Amino acid sequence: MLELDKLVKLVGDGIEAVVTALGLGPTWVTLVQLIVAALVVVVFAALVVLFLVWWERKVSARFQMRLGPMRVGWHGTIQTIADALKLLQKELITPANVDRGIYFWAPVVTFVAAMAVYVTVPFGKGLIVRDLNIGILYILSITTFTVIGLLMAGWSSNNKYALLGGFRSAAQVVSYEVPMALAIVAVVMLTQTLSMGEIVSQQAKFYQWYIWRQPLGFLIYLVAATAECNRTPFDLPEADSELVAGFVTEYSGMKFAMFFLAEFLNMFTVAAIATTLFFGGWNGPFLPSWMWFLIKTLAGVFVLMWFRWTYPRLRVDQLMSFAWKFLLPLAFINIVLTGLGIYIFRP
Amino acid sequence: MVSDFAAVAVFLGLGVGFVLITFLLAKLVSPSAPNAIKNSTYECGETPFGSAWIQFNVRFYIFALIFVVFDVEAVFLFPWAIAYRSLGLFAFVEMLVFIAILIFGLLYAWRKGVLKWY
Amino acid sequence: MEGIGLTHYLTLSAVVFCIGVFGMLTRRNAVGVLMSIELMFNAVNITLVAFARYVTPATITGQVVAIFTIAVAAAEATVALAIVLLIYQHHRGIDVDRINFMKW
Amino acid sequence: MDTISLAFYALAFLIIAAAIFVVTSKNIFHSAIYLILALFGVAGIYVLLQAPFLAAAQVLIYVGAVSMLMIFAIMLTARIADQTIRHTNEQVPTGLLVSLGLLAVIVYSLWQTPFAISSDPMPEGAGGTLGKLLLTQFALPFEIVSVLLLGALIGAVVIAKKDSVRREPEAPMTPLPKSAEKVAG
Repeated sequence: MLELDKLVKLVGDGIEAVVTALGLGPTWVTLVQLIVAALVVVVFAALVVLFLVWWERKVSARFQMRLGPMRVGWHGTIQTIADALKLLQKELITPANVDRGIYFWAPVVTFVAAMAVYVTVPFGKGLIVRDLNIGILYILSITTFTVIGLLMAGWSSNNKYALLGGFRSAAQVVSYEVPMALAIVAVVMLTQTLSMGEIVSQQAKFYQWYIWRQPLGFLIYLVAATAECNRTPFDLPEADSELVAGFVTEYSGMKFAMFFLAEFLNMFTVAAIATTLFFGGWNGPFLPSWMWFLIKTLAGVFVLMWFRWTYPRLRVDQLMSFAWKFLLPLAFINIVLTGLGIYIFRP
Repeated sequence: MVSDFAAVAVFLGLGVGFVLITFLLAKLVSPSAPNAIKNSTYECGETPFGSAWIQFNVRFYIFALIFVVFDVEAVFLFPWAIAYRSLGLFAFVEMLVFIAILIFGLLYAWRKGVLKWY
Repeated sequence: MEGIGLTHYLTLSAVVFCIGVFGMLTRRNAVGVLMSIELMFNAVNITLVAFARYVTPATITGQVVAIFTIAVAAAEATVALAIVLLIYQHHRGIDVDRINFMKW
Repeated sequence: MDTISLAFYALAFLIIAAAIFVVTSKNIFHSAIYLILALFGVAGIYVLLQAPFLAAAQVLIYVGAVSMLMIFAIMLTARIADQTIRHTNEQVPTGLLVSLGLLAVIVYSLWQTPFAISSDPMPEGAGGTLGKLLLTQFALPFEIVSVLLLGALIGAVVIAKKDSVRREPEAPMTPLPKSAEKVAG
């Protein structure tokens, strides 16, 4: 009853009727439908980020036996909206020595890379914009633009902290990208497809969740994903005490907000991918599918927050050795084990 | 199939549009009073000297070099992973050889000490 | 002439290739030269994939060769950029016009 | 004009414009960014040619790895502040002549050649067919790629390793600007 796929279909048909009535062809129908879908996703992304920022503050406060934001709205619920409005009014300072063009486009690239992922994230039954046949690989490849965005920001700022932060960040993200991709390879060996929609439909029953067959893969993914979103204990790129604010040092107001938005969106993305690959996506009993997706994904985000308030920050050398000397060999072992397992238990 | 990717184009276009509109909005409502001190590069309150565009530590670079090799390998693993079940033992052995050769490279880099940060 | 055909893709490839050739001949910075070479690699890859699509669509061998090209290009870039770094550290510059110490 | 043609011309324009900027931009970092744009456009062309897997591989390897490596290399080597030095050598007229001549020859022969266009359907799915081909018909090249990558890895390690490089005395720091001295004094 609360399934949204009927509503989506209704809206889609409505758009089709309106556009056709205007005397335009099927290409235009698809285009308008896609634009509406993209708008919905942008709004959803903004809402998710607003919620996550508030939640992060609340969770961190609870971990430290504080209350967190309490003043604006019930238990500070609209605190983030107030913060967003404040950020909107802040002066957009463009320092004199920056490389203007690249300085301007860096937040755009970072945000668009974070948002474009949602083309193929299955939010629920029938709630996927397009089930691309290279699904998970598309997500991996489009997120590489995040690295480019932060390198652009670090370089163009003409600031030593920003530059060092940007390059540390890039080195870290790419180091953990390899174990992450290899963990996903192990899952793909089981699924035999890259399409996110199909991967979800293969895990209809609880015991079919790929976490049961890929526990090691999931752990590798979890650690690598935490590092990918630059979260503590892997938050070296913006280690406040060493690097001021890393690659965002010279950004202010809305431009800063875009990096912030992208970061929280990435957090949601990695949790959503974990949900889809390992925890059966939107499959679940009783509740509507999109609700299951949100519950599982937010639980994943909560784990990321939990990490942040539990572990101290790693040193940069530990960070690199951990990726290359521990996670990468482990990911290879996982692939070999998966291969053996499939070969032995083949039906 | 190709038409699926129209969605990607729409998302990219709309994403850029969203950011630009937000910036424009911010530009309209926010004050703008630049001055030389405000626009100077932030360096913890000190007067910045020199350019930040100086040479950088080689360590980042070596990790990037190794990364390229393993990134290519990961991309090669994806088609193998999709086709793996339908190909059987031969594919498995073939991939073991592929991975083993690259693990040898990793061990080499390890022994040579380039995976060390210091 | 209906729609876009093989020749269109090949023409695009030719244009990109020639831009790459121009850059390779005229760039002074070694990294710039490498970028031009990457452009040429990509032009060739467009050709391969276009042939795979239009001439041998049943056996997509062109795509296989293209993925090998990508791997080779990545390996080439890795070694070339390492060499660039080494030259820079020894000679404080990567101006290809001045890198002539292998001449004798 | 149908959508595919429109997409092709848009992508072709993007690629060619970006490629021209790559080879002509004065700032080498800008060249790198334009190169990324051009490579992304090429990925779009792969999608039009029904090779989505290759498009993803292109973005992952070229944009995510090779371009990033180039940016790192620029970082390590270029003194970008020296934008005043010429970025091209004296071969510009010759280079222009050579590349335009080459272009004319290639394009002329392209439009003269009758290609054996086949209308067989492309195999469905992304990567699966490619995987089978890689592991059966192209098994040997596939293994050789791993050897090649090993070679590249060892080569890069040997060349770029720290103690293989003779440490030269650091260039002297840029002198403090006048204003800074005043503040310091």
